[in-house]
Amino acid sequence: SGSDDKSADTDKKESSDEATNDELKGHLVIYTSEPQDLVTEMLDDFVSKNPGVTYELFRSGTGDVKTKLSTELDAGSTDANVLWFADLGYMYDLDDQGLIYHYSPESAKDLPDTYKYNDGMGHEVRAIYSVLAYNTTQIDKAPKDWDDVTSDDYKGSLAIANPAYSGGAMTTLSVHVEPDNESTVGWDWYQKLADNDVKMEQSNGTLLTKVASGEYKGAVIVDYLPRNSKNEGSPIDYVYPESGSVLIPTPLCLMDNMSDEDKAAAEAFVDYMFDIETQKLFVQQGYVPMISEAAEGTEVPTIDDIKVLPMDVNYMRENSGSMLEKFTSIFGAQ
Amino acid sequence: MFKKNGSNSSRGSLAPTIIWWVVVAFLALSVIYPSIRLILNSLKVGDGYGLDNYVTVFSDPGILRSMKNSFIVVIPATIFSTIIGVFLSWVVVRTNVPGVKYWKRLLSIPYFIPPFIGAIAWTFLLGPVGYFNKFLMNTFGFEQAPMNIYSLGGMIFIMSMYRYAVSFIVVLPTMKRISASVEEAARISGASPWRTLRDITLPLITPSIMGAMLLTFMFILADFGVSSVLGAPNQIHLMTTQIYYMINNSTIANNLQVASAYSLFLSLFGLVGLWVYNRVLATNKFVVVSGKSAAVEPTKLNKGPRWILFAILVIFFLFTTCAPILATLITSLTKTYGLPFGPENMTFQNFAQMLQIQNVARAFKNSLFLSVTSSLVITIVTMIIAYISIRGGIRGVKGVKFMQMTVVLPYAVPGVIIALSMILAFSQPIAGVRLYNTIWILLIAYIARFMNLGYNNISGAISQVDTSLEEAARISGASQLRAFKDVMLPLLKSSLISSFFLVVAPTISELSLSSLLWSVGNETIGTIVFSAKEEGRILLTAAIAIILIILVVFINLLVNSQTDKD
Amino acid sequence: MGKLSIRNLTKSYGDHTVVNKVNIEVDDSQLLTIVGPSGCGKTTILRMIAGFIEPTGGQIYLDDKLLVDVENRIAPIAPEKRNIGMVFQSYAVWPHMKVFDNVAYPLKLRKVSKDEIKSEVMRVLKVVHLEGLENRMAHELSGGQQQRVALARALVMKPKLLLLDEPLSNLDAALREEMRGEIKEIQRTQHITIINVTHDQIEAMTMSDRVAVVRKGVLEQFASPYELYEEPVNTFVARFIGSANILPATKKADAVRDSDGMMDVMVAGCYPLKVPYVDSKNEQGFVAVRTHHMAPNEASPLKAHIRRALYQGSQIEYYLEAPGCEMFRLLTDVSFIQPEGADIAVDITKAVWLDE
Amino acid sequence: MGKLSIRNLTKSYGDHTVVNKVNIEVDDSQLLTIVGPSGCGKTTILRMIAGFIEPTGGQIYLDDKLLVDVENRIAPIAPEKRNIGMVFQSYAVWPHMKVFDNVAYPLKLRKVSKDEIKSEVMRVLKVVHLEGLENRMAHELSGGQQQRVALARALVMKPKLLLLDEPLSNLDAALREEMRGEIKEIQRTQHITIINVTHDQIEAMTMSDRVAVVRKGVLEQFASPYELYEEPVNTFVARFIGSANILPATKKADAVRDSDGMMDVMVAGCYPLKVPYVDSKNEQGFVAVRTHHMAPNEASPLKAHIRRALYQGSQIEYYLEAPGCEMFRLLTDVSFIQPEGADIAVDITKAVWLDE
Ligand SMILES: Nc1ncnc2c1ncn2[C@@H]1O[C@H](COP(=O)(O)OP(=O)(O)OP(=O)(O)O)[C@@H](O)[C@H]1O
Ligand SMILES: Nc1ncnc2c1ncn2[C@@H]1O[C@H](COP(=O)(O)OP(=O)(O)OP(=O)(O)O)[C@@H](O)[C@H]1O
Ligand SMILES: [Mg+2]
Ligand SMILES: [Mg+2]
Repeated sequence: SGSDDKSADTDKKESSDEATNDELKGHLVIYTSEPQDLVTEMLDDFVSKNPGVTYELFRSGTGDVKTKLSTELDAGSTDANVLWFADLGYMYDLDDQGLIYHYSPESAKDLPDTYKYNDGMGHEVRAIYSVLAYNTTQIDKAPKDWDDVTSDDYKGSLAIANPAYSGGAMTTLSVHVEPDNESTVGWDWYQKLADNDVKMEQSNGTLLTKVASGEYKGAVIVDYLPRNSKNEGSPIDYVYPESGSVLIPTPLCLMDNMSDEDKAAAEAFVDYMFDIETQKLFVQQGYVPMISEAAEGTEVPTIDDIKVLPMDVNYMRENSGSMLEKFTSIFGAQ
Repeated sequence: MFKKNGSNSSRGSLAPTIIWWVVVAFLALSVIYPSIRLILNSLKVGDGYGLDNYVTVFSDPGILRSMKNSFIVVIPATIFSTIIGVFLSWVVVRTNVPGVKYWKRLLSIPYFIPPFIGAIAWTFLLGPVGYFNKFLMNTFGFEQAPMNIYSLGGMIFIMSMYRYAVSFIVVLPTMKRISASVEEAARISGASPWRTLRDITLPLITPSIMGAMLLTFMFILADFGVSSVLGAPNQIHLMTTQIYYMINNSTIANNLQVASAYSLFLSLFGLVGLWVYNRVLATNKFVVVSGKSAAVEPTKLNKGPRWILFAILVIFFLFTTCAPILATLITSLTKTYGLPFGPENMTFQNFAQMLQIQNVARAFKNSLFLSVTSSLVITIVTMIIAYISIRGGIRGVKGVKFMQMTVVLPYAVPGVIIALSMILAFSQPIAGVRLYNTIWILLIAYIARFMNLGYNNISGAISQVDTSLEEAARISGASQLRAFKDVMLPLLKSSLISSFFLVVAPTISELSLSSLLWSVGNETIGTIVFSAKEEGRILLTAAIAIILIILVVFINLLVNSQTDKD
Repeated sequence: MGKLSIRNLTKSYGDHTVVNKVNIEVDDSQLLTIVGPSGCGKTTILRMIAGFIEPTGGQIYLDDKLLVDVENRIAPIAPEKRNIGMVFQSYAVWPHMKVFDNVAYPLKLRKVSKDEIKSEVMRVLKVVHLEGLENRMAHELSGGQQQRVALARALVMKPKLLLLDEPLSNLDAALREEMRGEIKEIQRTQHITIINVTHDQIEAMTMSDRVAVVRKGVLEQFASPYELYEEPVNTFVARFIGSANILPATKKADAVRDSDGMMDVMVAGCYPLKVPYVDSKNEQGFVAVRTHHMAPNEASPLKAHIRRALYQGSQIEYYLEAPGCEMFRLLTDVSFIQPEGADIAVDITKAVWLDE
Repeated sequence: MGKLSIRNLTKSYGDHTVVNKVNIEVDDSQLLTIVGPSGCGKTTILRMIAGFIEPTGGQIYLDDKLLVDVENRIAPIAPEKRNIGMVFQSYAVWPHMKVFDNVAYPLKLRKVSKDEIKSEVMRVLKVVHLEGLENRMAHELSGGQQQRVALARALVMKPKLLLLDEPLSNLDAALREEMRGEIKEIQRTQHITIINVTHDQIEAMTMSDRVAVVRKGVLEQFASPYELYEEPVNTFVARFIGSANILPATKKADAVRDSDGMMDVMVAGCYPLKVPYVDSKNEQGFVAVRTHHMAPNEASPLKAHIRRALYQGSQIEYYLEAPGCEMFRLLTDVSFIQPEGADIAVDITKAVWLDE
């Protein structure tokens, strides 16, 4: 219907009162799995500062975004030029096919290597980690490390995300069983979980809900969810494991199909992400910022506070099939 | 074929033929072309084509296991739902149970509970810490929750409790049309009301029951909400969750193609059902609306059975409808999730929050538009196809069987795969027009996916009407089209309305198609729900669900009150 | 078995009373025929007896067992418990069953053995001339064939009471006559009480033990066919049964019975006639004259004008007009031929007096 | 307008031929009646004329316009284009419309103005005695009332050709007679050609210009009522029309015509009789005798035994048995009364010879 198209146009903000950068023109098409509110808020802010820029947004679950993108590529081409979702391996695949445009923003120069990939292929613009969450009405003694949740206290009432569905869980699995990694908990840990009748969910959202409701006493979950939930007053708390948390990569990448105009706009958008104001916005949402300064005065930790287990991307890319197979053989499936 | 004799117009109007080809063209665009793209895609191996993906489907133990699980769940759940639905519609239409008028509306409500919330609501009730289990544990002192719904049995139970409404909605109008005299003839032959139900009433609405059963079968087979929520904790995969798993799992080579192959295989089950269904419909055995009308008084039940039935309805209604909705309502009014519900933990803030979501108003508007439009289109298109395939006899009409298939089969294919075929078909401009990233692509996808709901519902109803009623109109001077409009249409009215609602409910909260095909300006409620659910914002999700239920039930009441004369 | 008694039976739809205080008693194994104009309430009465329509008032007893009594709020007996058979006016043949299964159904319910069902059904199908069609579906039958299925289904079950709602209306004369014989036969041999509704005069007169004449829901006369024919209570019955001619007549208020049991009346103001004495004070009234009790006679003072002449094969029926009278008919054999428009004079050989 | 001609019309269901090479010609504004036993194919013929059943063979022309011709693969004309009206045997009253709307429908399609529709519908409803019921729904009507709605709907539309499939079967005698008059009336005044199907002998004889007698899909005789009655072509027609008695008879193969145009035959081996001369070589055959052409006569050599006596009000019908004959009937007036079981002798006053 015509009216729908019109309202869509108003979304592609073309002018703004507080114009700051008039030269920048271009059109961004962002494919992302980030919460829609957050992305839209940022994009609107960005285009208001760069009135020459317009944008289109597609947001869905990681799997869906990937499906859409690869099907479009199968069908011929895609409009997407900014990618931002939680599948590092897939980004590498695209990079291998030469579809990714490498760009390193000035402001990310000092970022630790853990948070940037393959020489400008992509960057973390905020961080999320696999942590341990628990229901405070059911668990008196907070767990400290991964092994603590294999105790009898959690028998039949600990849950993890299923790595078959959740990219985050897959990463956690890979990091946990990587043989070269010294601090790894290894397959033993998973075997213990299996013996302890661990439950699985397809998404972190469900894990959060069920821990909050008390259906599960604890869960392995991405950090920002229990953080926000706890702030709202739910009987839930979380800990970063002492031996190290797992970073869930959610890189922001650019595609190599852009006109020069668009490219300039996309680069500016990446720069914008590392803006202190933008980083503060992430903090408000409960995320760990890339620029630690942004977290000052909040209970959100900084990347310096968090010990991260090292991750070997290549190991994950090469072995995910066999890891899943082994995982399935341990946990069985009905 | 036929020699021209005089002017063509004197030989009968062309209008029906034209309508038919318009429908065919529409289906070619919305179903056939995307299907071809999908089939090609499922045959794609590397840069060439082959059957490898299908081989994978039949050699992967995970896939085979999921098929087995699906059938363990789907078959009994279909049977139970159909039995419950048919029985309830009989009680409501053919007996004098107290409050008949209200039951018609009330008993169909579970259908309007969106699946993403339905399953969750049931876990609130029957989950390990659900109200019902807690109640049982408190009253009987069980150590553990006595009911485990995270099992195949749990899925069967909940799907039956939840999906009986499909057959209730389908069968009710056809049951209403049965002329009482055939039932009376059985009573006077010595059959009790129950026996009459078994020997006369049910066989007479066989097409409808079969349609309802086929529909329920496909509904449950295609279900994602209940099976993912209940299957996840103990890793029970059904076909749909298995396909979802494959789509998400890029570690499998060709994962999308294998998933497509698997989905296409799924749709074959619909083919078998359709074949049986057509064989049954091809007879004239179910004509009950004739040109001789008899006065109707409902089957009189004695006081005892009457109140027993009433009690059954009340308990059933409380359990299947009130309880889940109440659970959802309580959740939507909770301030802090995880704390006990009470005055201090109560708030309307979730509803307020919903209003703050960007574009939420537009999403509601879009969904309403998509839902109502697709329901109308589906109702009309399926009515045309069903009518022509049952009555036949229109010159220049070809390919009826094939069109039936295109209408019935897509439903068994998971939404994601349909979306995928839409992307394959429409992401590149066709003849300079690009539907992609407009609301039309969503509309086409909705229509393609949910067409089945209309078809199986309406064809049973058409087979009930005696041809002489239309003939009487023809002989009065009405063209075939006019006769259809003046005679068939009014007689089908209540079935058409139920078709409409069969489609409205799932489309208004549609999630899996939308999450791949939406674009800015074309958000749907589904995309908002999806996002909220992923974020674990269960309170917000519940609030949206409550609004959706109210919305659909409201539309239901509105439309039905306009047309409640019969 | 099978004594039916209907007391004050009433049925109203809103203000509209379609059956009004009807009283009928039918003895065991009698055949009662209900006749009356279309829409007078015949079907409604049958359906109340069967238990498909709840009466607004009155009682129905079968063999002294109360079937229904709304006024005293006694729960009615369910149709299937009444042991009544019925042929529906609309046939109500089950479209999803073959002819055989339609007819076999009442026996199946009675748990008759398979062999017996088969032989019994085939016998009845033969009776209604449907042998060879037992595997047809209802929609593959002609109207009359469907009606015969309905009849066969009722005949097969041997109930106490059999209700027949125009069971032969779509059959040809020969078949109809044969079916009448069959119905009479089972009435006699199986001692079944039968209530038959028909629009066929001959059927009503030849088959029935008793006839009930209904008009607008009211029972006008309830008597044997002979009585009804010879002593109709009013012009409606006289006209309806045997389609008598009704002519205006006058008599003295104190007309006396003569030695032959007759009295004098003046028909149409011009034709003096003796009719059987009736104890009535009325001066104005009517006489009912059968068409064959009129004969052409040039000497008669009753002059009439031929409006229409209908050739009926063996006889000719003349429609006549006379001053002050409604149209009346004269039946003669083919030897008396007159053109339409001619003026003739007629004699009345026999008539009865009617007050109203 | 409205000349119908049917040529070699055939309809088969599988092997089963229900209408077999029927040829019928009906002139403009004539009334043709089709009679025949139940299931002989009458409805099928009408439905082929209307265009609802596709014939297996043959042609139908209306006013020299070809309606259907399957053999030459000519596309049939759609029913609504044929300008034909029809009363369905199953009424086909639309259950979702009021009586008024049912009857008004054909006029609405013809875009008649609202006022005219109203006055016309009310007029026709009055004709069929349904005034006051115009706001009823079909299920609130009695069977006969529904049939009258169907009739009204056909009468209102004034087509070229009107097909009536037992349109009066559920009406009482008085109403039926009146409706017959109305049908005749519109045939005359509006010059409509009418095809009527009926099981009512009197209806067939009195109304029709031509009668078609059908047996098992085959047209046995197609003639005027008089001809049919006086000169039936075979025993089937004789028996079916006017229900004649059929008695076996013999004659000489070379029987000659006498001066009165008669010839000698021997009935039932014992009763010599003169019948109108027929040019036939057969020695064995039948005579058809009307019931009223038999009379009791003690002197007659034809002895018979009374099996059943049926009182019909004005007359008595006796069912008689004689050696070598099938059952036959005698109609006398009430002056001749004999008990069932008595032996009597009968005279034949008139008869015709039939070869088969
Ligand atoms: N679909 C069918 N398949 C086979 N036979 C059929 C079918 N429809 C009708 N017949 C047969 O065709 C014959 C003619 O049917 P039709 O309805 O024309 O009879 P009819 O003369 O109108 O009889 P009636 O007086 O009983 O109405 C019947 O014997 C009937 O059984
Ligand atoms: N539901 C109803 N509401 C109002 N009036 C009704 C209803 N059903 C029947 N009637 C009326 O009741 C009267 C009696 O109907 P019934 O069917 O008993 O007539 P009938 O004597 O069987 O007539 P027929 O000979 O035409 O079958 C009719 O005038 C009919 O219009
Ligand atoms: Mg009736
Ligand atoms: Mg017929």
